[in-house]
Order: sequence, then C-alpha cells, then structure tokens
Amino acid sequence: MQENITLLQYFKRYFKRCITGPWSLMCGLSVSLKYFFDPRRIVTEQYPENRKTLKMHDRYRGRLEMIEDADGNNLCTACGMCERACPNASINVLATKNIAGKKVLGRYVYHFASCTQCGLCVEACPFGAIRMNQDFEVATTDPNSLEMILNKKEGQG
Amino acid sequence: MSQPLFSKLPPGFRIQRETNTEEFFINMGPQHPSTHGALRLTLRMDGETIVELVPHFGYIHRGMEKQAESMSYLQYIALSDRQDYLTAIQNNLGVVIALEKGMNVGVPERGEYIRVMLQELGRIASHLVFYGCFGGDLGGQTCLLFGFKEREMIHDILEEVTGSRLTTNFFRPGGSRYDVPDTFIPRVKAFLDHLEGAMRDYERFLSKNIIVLERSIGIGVLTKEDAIAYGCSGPVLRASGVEFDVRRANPYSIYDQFDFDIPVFHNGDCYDRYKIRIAEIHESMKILRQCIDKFPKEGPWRSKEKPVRLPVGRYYSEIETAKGLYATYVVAATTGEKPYRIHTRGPSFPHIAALNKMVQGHKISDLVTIMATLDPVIPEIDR
Amino acid sequence: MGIINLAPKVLDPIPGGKYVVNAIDYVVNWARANSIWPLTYGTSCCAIEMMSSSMARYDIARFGSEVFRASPRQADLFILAGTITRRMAPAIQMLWEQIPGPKYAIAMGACTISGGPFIYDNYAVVRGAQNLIPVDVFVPGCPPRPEALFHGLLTLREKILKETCRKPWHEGLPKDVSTMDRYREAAKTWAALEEMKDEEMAEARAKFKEEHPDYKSSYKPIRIKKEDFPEVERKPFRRVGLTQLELYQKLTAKFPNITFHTHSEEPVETVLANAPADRPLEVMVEPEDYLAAVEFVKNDPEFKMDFLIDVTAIDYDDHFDLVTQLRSIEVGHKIFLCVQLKKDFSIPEEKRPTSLLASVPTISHLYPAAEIKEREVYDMFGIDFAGHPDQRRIFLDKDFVGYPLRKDFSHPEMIRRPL
Amino acid sequence: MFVPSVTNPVGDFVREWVPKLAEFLPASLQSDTLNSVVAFLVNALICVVAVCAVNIGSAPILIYMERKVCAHVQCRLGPMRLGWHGTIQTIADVIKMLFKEVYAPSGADKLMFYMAPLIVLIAPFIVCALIPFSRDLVVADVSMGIPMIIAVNGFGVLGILLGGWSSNNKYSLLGALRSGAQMISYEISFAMILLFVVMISGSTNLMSITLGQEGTIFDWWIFKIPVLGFIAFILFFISSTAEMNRAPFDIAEAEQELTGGYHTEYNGTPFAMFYLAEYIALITNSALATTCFLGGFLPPCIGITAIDNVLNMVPGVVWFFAKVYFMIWCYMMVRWTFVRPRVDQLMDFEWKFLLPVNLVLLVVGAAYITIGG
Repeated sequence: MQENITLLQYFKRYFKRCITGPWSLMCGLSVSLKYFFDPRRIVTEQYPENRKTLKMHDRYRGRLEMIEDADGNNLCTACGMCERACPNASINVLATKNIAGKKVLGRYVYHFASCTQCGLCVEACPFGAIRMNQDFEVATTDPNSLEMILNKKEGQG
Repeated sequence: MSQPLFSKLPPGFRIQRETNTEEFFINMGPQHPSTHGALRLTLRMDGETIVELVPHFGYIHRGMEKQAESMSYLQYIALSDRQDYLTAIQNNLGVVIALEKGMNVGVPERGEYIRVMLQELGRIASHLVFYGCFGGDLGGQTCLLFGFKEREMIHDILEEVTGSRLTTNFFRPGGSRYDVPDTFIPRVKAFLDHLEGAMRDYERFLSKNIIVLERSIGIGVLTKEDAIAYGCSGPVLRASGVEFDVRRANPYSIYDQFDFDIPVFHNGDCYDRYKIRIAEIHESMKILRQCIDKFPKEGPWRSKEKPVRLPVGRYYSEIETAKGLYATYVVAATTGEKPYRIHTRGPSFPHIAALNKMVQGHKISDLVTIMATLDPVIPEIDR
Repeated sequence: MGIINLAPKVLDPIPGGKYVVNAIDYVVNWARANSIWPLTYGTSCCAIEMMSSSMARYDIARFGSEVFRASPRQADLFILAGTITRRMAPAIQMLWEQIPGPKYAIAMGACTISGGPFIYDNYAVVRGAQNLIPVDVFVPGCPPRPEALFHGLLTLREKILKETCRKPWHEGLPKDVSTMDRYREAAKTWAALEEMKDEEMAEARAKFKEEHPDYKSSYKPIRIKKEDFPEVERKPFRRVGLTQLELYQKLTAKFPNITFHTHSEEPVETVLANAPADRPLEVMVEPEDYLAAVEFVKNDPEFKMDFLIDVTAIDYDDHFDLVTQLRSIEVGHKIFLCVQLKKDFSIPEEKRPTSLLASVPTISHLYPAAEIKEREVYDMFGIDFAGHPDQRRIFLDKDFVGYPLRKDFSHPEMIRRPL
Repeated sequence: MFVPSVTNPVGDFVREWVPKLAEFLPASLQSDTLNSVVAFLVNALICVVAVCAVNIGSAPILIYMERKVCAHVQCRLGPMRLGWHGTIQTIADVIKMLFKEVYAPSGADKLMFYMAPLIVLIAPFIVCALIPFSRDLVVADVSMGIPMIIAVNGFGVLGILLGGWSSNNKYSLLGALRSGAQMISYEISFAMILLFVVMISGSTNLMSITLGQEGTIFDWWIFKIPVLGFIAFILFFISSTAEMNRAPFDIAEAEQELTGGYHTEYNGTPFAMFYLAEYIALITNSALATTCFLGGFLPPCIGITAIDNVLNMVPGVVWFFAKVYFMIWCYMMVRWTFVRPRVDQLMDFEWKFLLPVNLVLLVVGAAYITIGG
C-alpha cells in the first residue's frame, strides 16, 4: 500500500519503529523465555506410559457394547429401534425364532468401521440393552476385525 | 513492449491487462499447508505479486444436503457436527433452533443456560484455533501450539458434558441430551481463570509484535460496502466497521439477557480481523462469567420429550457461530420425521468468494495471512 | 532401500554373514519404526484431531513424529485424516505415489475406513481409502481421540518391526471395497442362515409346541423409565424492523402479483399478523417480477435489503422453488423471495436428468455474493441463470453427469439407504 | 616446500614421529622431502576427520536440542521414547533417511539436482576449519581469515539456487530465488560487521582476534567498546540468522507458503544433507560469533584472581563450546518466538535499516578508535 507522506513523517515513523520494534520483540521473547524456564507449564500427558491411570469420562462414547449379566444374558428384544436410529446403518439387529417360535435376537452385528459414535442408538433403545464403552485403543491392521458380533447368547424369551 | 495477452485465460479469470512481464499460474492446493483443508486456489502471478485469484471448491463436497433428504431430523443433527468441525456444538444449535420453530417447543431456563455456555465455549475454542493458525501461518509455529493448548481444556469440558471431543451431537429440540454434571460450573470457572492469564501472555506474544503489525496492517483490506455486498458476516464483517451480530440483531436463546459488547473495528485489514477475534474471546468470557453467576442450580434442563416431527412448512433459523451467520433452512413437505430438504448457509463460503477482492496486488505471503484471518472451514463451505 | 535388500544375497554366503544381516536388520528396522514422519494432510474433522495430537497436550513428538512434512517426498507416513471425496481421490493417489518407499498409511476415522457417515445416498464420497491406496492401520472413531491415533502409530510400529530385509517392505495394492454394503450383506447372509435354521428346527419347534401348547415366555423386558419433564412454551424471538404484514403490504402495493402461501383458511392478513415474530416473510414472486422485486427491495429506503443471506432451491415434481433470502443489516428484517420455476417439459424425458430445466435472471450484479450461490444452485439443481458471468460447476467435477439435489437424481455409485 | 600451518601439539607430534617411523624404511626411500609430505598428508587427514567429526557429530545433537528447546517453549516434552528422554531420536531419523528411496522428479536436471546439497554442505565445513577451538587447536590458521570466511560463506547460496532451479517445481524456484535475493543482500551487512571486528581488533586472523580479547570479560569485543560492540553483536546475530535461512528469516523454506521452498522436491539422503547443512551452518555461525565477540576459547574472567584461577583451569575447548551452545540456544529461542516477515519487508529491513546502521557503526567505530583508542 503506497501512502503519500512527507519525508519528515517518514523518518519520524522510521525512528519510532526503531525503538518500538525491538521492544515489542523483546516482549514476545520474554513470554517464550518464561515458558521455557517453567517446567510446571508443560501439559503433556504421556499416553502409552499412563495407560493404567488414563480414564475416559463417564459419558465418553467409545465402542458400542451390549450390557450383559454374569451369565452372558442380554436385555435385547430385537425390536430394531437402534437399527433405525443409526444414521449410517452400522447396526444389524438380526432376529431369529427361538424354540417356542418367538422372535428373539439372533445376532447383533456391529459395523465398527462405519460407526460414527453419535450415540443415537443408545438413546433410542427402550430397554437399556446397549451402551457406549470407554474403550479407545481400537487401532487394528485388519479391517475385517472391525465387524463385531456383540451378543454372546441369543436373546431371552 | 507489451506481450500479447493470454489468448484464452483459464476458467474463472477475468481481468484483462497488458503486461511487460511474463505472468504465470500457481496452483495452491488441494493439499497445501495454508489452505486450511482441501481448498484449491489458482493464482495468476506477476513475479511474487498476485494479479488474480480463483478459488476452486468441492474437494470436500460430501453431499450432505442430498443425504439429509433420506435422514431423520435427529440423524441430521449428528451429521451437522461435520460442517464447522471447529465448533460442532454451534452447528447443533443452528439445526435444533430450526426444528424447535417447527415443533413449537420451548426450552427451560437451565437448558438455555447450558446452551449459551456451551456456545460460548465453542466460540472461544474456535477463536483459539484462529489465534494459533494466524500465528502459525505467519511463521510462528509456537502460536499454533499455544492456541491449541487452551483449546484442549475446552475439549475436556465438552467431553465431560457431551461425551465427545469434537462431534458433540448434544442439543435436542427442547433442550439437550443430558444435564450438565455437577463439576461443570467449577471447571468452567477454573478454565476462565486460567484463560485470563494465558490470554495476557498470548497477546503480549503476538499483538504488538512489529513483524505481525507490518505483515497485517493494511493487508487484505475489505471495505464496509464490499463486506456487505459479498455477504461476509461475523468477525470479518465487524472488522470492516459493520456492527452486525445475530446475538444482538436477532437474539436467539437467551442472549438478550446478558451484558456484552459487540467489538467493531473499522479498517477491515488483517490486523483488525485478528484484534476482533481476541476481543471476542474476552466478550465470551464475560458472558460465561455472567452465566456462572446466574446459572439456575435446579429446575428442568429440557422440556417434555416428544418425537421429532415437523408439520408441513419451511423453517429458518440463524445463529452467530464463531465464523459468522450460520443459517439453516428446513423444508418439510410432509409431516413426519424426515425433511424434504435441508439447506445450510455456512459463513465461510462468502468469505472465500471475497478473497479475490482482497488479495489483488498483494504478495503470496499476504495471501497466507489473509486466508488465516478469514478463518475458513472448508467442509462448511462444501458441505 | 535397494542396497539393503541386497544384503542377504551378498552376506549370507560369507561365514557369520547371517549375524551381520540380522544386525543390519535390527538397526534399520529400529530406525524406521521409531522415526515416522507424517505428511501434512487433512481434509476435515479428523485433521483437527490429528493436529491436536501434535499439540502440547498429547505431543506426537514423544514418538519422534512431530516432523510433519509439507512435501510428500520427505514423509514416511500418510495419515488419511478426513473424508475422501471423488474429486480429491486423484490428488490422494498422486500424493501416495510421491512418497518414497518404504511408506505407510493410517486410515484415521470412519470416513477413510468405510465412508463413515457418508456411506448411503451419497454420490461424492469414496467409501474407504482402501479403494485408492493400500492402508496399513485402521483407527476407527469419528474422529478418533489423539490417544487412539497414538495407538494406531504404535500398531504401525509393531508392524514395521516385523519386516526384515529377507522379507522386505513392498507396496501393497489397493482393495476395491467401494460397492460393499455391509448392512445388506450381513442381512443377506443371516437370512440364508435363518432359512437353514428354520428347516433344521422345524421338527423341534413342532415338538415343543405339542409339548407346551400354552407356553408363555416368563421373560418380560423392562422398559427403562425416562425422566419426566414439563412442557415449555416456546418464546418467539424479539421482532426487529418491520412486521411481516407491513412488509407484505408494501411489497404487494408495488408488485400486485406477489402472493403468500398459507395452508389455513383464514385471510393472508390475519395469518401474517399472527405469525411468530422470528418467522421470516416468505412470498411467492412471479419469474417475470423476480429481478425487479429484488432490485426494489434492495434500493427501497424502507426495505434496505442490502445483505444476501443465501440463494437456494427446492425441487418439486414439476417445478423448482428458487428461494432468495435477503436481510437488512441496518433495520434487521428479513424477506424470502420464492420464485416458482416451471420445469421445461419440452425436453425429451431421457435427456431431462442431464439438462437445464429452468431459467431465471441472475442477481449477481446486484449482490456479488449471489455469484457463488447461484453457481451452487446451478451445480446442484441445473437451473440456468441468464446473464451469470461465470456459470460453471462449483462443487462437482465439470464432467459430472446429472444434478444431485434433484429428487430423481441417480448415480451409479450411490447406495440407497436400507431403512 | 610448503609446510602446512598446523601448529597444535597434534601436528607437532606427527611431524616428530614421521621421521622416526621412516627410519624403518629402506634407505633408498628416506628423504626429508618425503617425510614432510607424509607428515603433511597425515596432518591433513587428521584435520579433515576432525572437522567432519565436529560438524557431523554435532548436527544430531543440535537437531535433538532444537526439538527439545522448541518443545519446552511450546509447553510440551519433545522426543521422549527413544533412549533417555529421546536422546537417540535423531540418530534413528538419520539412519532412516539414509535407507529411504531416492529419486529425482521428472524434468529435473539430475546432475545439478544431486550436486546442490553437496555444495550447500561445503561452505560451513571450510569455515569450521578456520575457527580456533583452543589456544593451540586450529586447523588452518590463515592470516586472511575473515576475508576467507566472507568469500566461502557466499558459496552456500549457490547450492540453494541450484537446488531450487533444478527441481523443476515452481515452489522450489520461488523459494530459491527468494533465498538468493535474501542471502546476497544480507551477505553485505554480514561482511560489514566482520569488517567492524577487523577494524577494532586490527587483524584479519581469527586467532589474533581471539587473543586480542584476553583479560577479563570486559575485554571481549562485545563489551570492550561501549554500546557499539553490543550493537554490532546484535547486528551480527540478525544478519547471520538471515544468512542461515533460519526463522524468522526462513522465507526460502516458508512451509506455510511454499510447502518446503527449495527442498520441496528432495527426499532421502540429499534431503538429509540439506537438513544437516542447516545445522552445521548454525554451529559455524555461532562459532564465528563466539570468536569475534564473546572471547572465543577465553574463560569469562571477572578480575578477581581467586575466581579467575579456577576459571582458567578449565580447558579452552570447553569454554568455546559452552559459548557456542549458548549462542545456538539464543538462535533457537529466536526461531521459536518470532513470526516471519514478508519477502519485500525482509529486503527493506536489510537495505533501509541494517546497512545504514552498519555504515554508521563503522564510522563511529573508526572515530572511537582514532580518538579514544
């Protein structure tokens, strides 16, 4: 940007800058020196080393999980509410008929590969059969392992 | 001696000029460190001076609006997180307010306070990223880390409240998904106390720095008229001297109950756009402090849960996100759970359109500065 | 890398050479596994988490990976952070080719593993980075936490440590998973299994029914009780500027053809007078009046609509609704001008999806902001803006076929949402 | 016969022992000429190895130091997992880079492309040979030390220009041209400040410049001439930062603008050489600053005999490297604090500020010496 200023103004500004400029730079340097010499300011958490103490918040949405009792029974009735709530069809609630001919949960397939962990399924479940767990160490080299079957047993009924 | 003009300029370039030097074209992006995502800019250069700039969008166009047509409203709230991902929580509110207008449900007071507090936290988070990117794009990598350092604390709070750091998916018509935990208010308070000291350091680090002043004052000037004509909003508009903030002009939620200023600067250059965001962080802190004082300890935090169904009609909502005016336009052709069409107006889109106006005659280094002060989020443009 | 792969050939015949080879292997692998320099690349949300991971709180530098290289030629690791669109795909393949070997890729986030939130009804997103480049480690999440990315990095480290110069690194091949519809596949497999099971179980079930004719399940699922909340009235936002009725009357005085659509039986004036304060006035304008009306509201001292919020369109069966959203910065009121554009049905039916079906004059000379918005509408709906200075596709490639936001749009790569 | 000017004990030791060992050879091969040539060659070999060892050995240390310094400014930890506090992280980096695939981009001038990093690397090596590390530890004690340094330092820009031009990439070319303009401009003020040092010390020999500062800490050139010395030191600091293309004057690399500047297209070993050259230049420039302003290998005596005796007991090399590393730390703090000026502002700064100030400094210095000195 070209401005029209007199030579006097130009030199006035020039010398003003010669003084304010270094001062402003020193201000910046003082901040970085302060941070450099103060180890208390370091905020880094050391992830693989602090694995034991690292806890996610209660509401943290990790992987989907089925709530099971000690015998492995789940609460799912295969109503399919979660399936319908899912924005990208990451849940297959595959129903079967039990010996009495009643519709029960056969297989609860969870496509972790496409799950966005939005939690709408948990919100939609009327029976509280599923939840998001606190698991965040989920990296894998095998994409097929991301397709999970969550229930160990068929549904009750 | 003048060279012949380009027999045919590439699409988008319009300026016809006679030159004595050879012009050349530079392609910036779609993968370039300073385009803030997948944006491609083609520059017509005369030496190191930019003659003209043409932005190319769409490298992260994800067809959200098409997808929204087959999604339910609730699912779209989750999808809207992915637009302005720096403050996903504000996108949520934009969509939810439009839905509330359609469903005609209100929000109890505690719910409104939760909303306002999370909004302002999101705004601070976004502006801190701006601080970092501004310093980082000017060449001071340390600023980038400073900005993100305080942002992590906001993310911690958000994660505790909403369950996710970035894609919060938190607000629902009539309130929010959960109540805030008891630790929320003390944590916000502690964070504000910390941020006050940190901001003092950060401003000393950058605000008066002679190199920053030299590089940003008088660079990328956007006049008041241009800013309005190009549809700029938010800090970019206010830095050009227009006092327009949706929180004040058309107050939503309970913003009319708080005492805060709308900072306005008048030069419209990069430095003003930087200062205005710093000032806005302070204003947001002011609002948060008022929230902490007035926060209702008890009472319902959401209204009665209803299925999200909208009657036939068109519903429009606008909110002020950290970047500017974020408008959602919902068209319901049949009463039901699914929209006929949802359109989003992201604030960054017009800013990039105005970029050409701002960079002409500047150096390539200035382009980086101007891009940083526009603070665009590309997925919000492309959707 | 060429030299080191020759090491076993040269050294193995020499007595004791094996140990030398093993030692070289150990040192080189140790170096490779511990010095992974990522490429600065990111398209969307995951990129922010990737940046967070290199910032003070998580500090990827602890692993020696803070050296984010902007040039692919100096990088070892390609962290695919963010959605990959069809338009971006060639750039990604080129970046991958430019990275010198040995190189590794981490697919970060649901989008790059499978398409994530953009799997269904989407014409723009590549479903998974595997379609383009070989991926070594998958980090699911949307977006994954920085710790999850570190876990991915450590997983990659384990993988690199398994390489030897007898079994050296080689570039894998991309895998086509683009048409994979996991949901439907799982459902189909299960249906087949169910059929078999039904056959097997038929006898047992019949027997069970005979034995327990009036069997009733003892299991009763318990619905979780949700907290009860009071109903709250919505408080409309404060009114700014002129009321809808005033705006409407002033407009109709100038343009008698302007109408207001309402579903109720009551007269327009009553409906407008009772409308909530924060609902903008949306009026129907005849296409012939459109330009004049926009010009009028822009220049009229009472309207002062100087700010263009947006231009967008809605596709109906036989017409488009072009909505021009205007507001006044100074006064604060808003007005939405809606133009009904009849589709041009003289075009033969097979050509309709690919041709422009309606035309409307541009307003980009009045509002420079309208230029890109109109380009967007042109791109998405195929509406022609007469007199537009630069009518090109904006979000999609110039050879893209069709206009995606039309309701009858179809794309060969688009999978319909199953539910 | 030219007798090499290696004057330190090691050189003497070699010269002493070569004739003694030569006695074991057959008589027909024995001659004084041969002895001195062999002694020269052995000495030269030792010199080359020593310079290489100092430079290449310290580069990983510097890279590690830089990563740690920047980490601590930015409130984080830096490399932590390889060795104690990540000490051997850079060694892993170097080994990895050596075993990376190497290729030139299509359309590149291959010969120039691979030569450029070598040229960049040469200049700091030669400068290093001229620096006196201790009272009797200098590789080449040439009398025209300062002019030699000025001449050799101009060499580096050639490599960068070549590298950028031969890469066949617009970003590289822009980066190279920027750095060409920058380095040639800043060379002037760089040379002028060295001239100031020559003027006040009255010698162009680096050893005698150092020895001229003998005495207390206030005899160092930075303090000996009130104010002027300090200003000269600051100016030297600025122009040497620009000479090295280090932030805040790293417009040639400018990651945010030009992705990588002149080394955008380099990978593997050639890139490692550019990377090393940057740090070796850092060490030579710090050594030069130490020699010219901070008393080189002399201990910081303060005039109290008891303390000075203790300080004098520490070998000169230790003092020298302590000062060098302090200077490097200063360079690093500056790098991680300031933002980058624009290319035209950088030129303005040189021609409108640094050069005038330099000229004034020279005149005032001359006046001071004639009147007061």
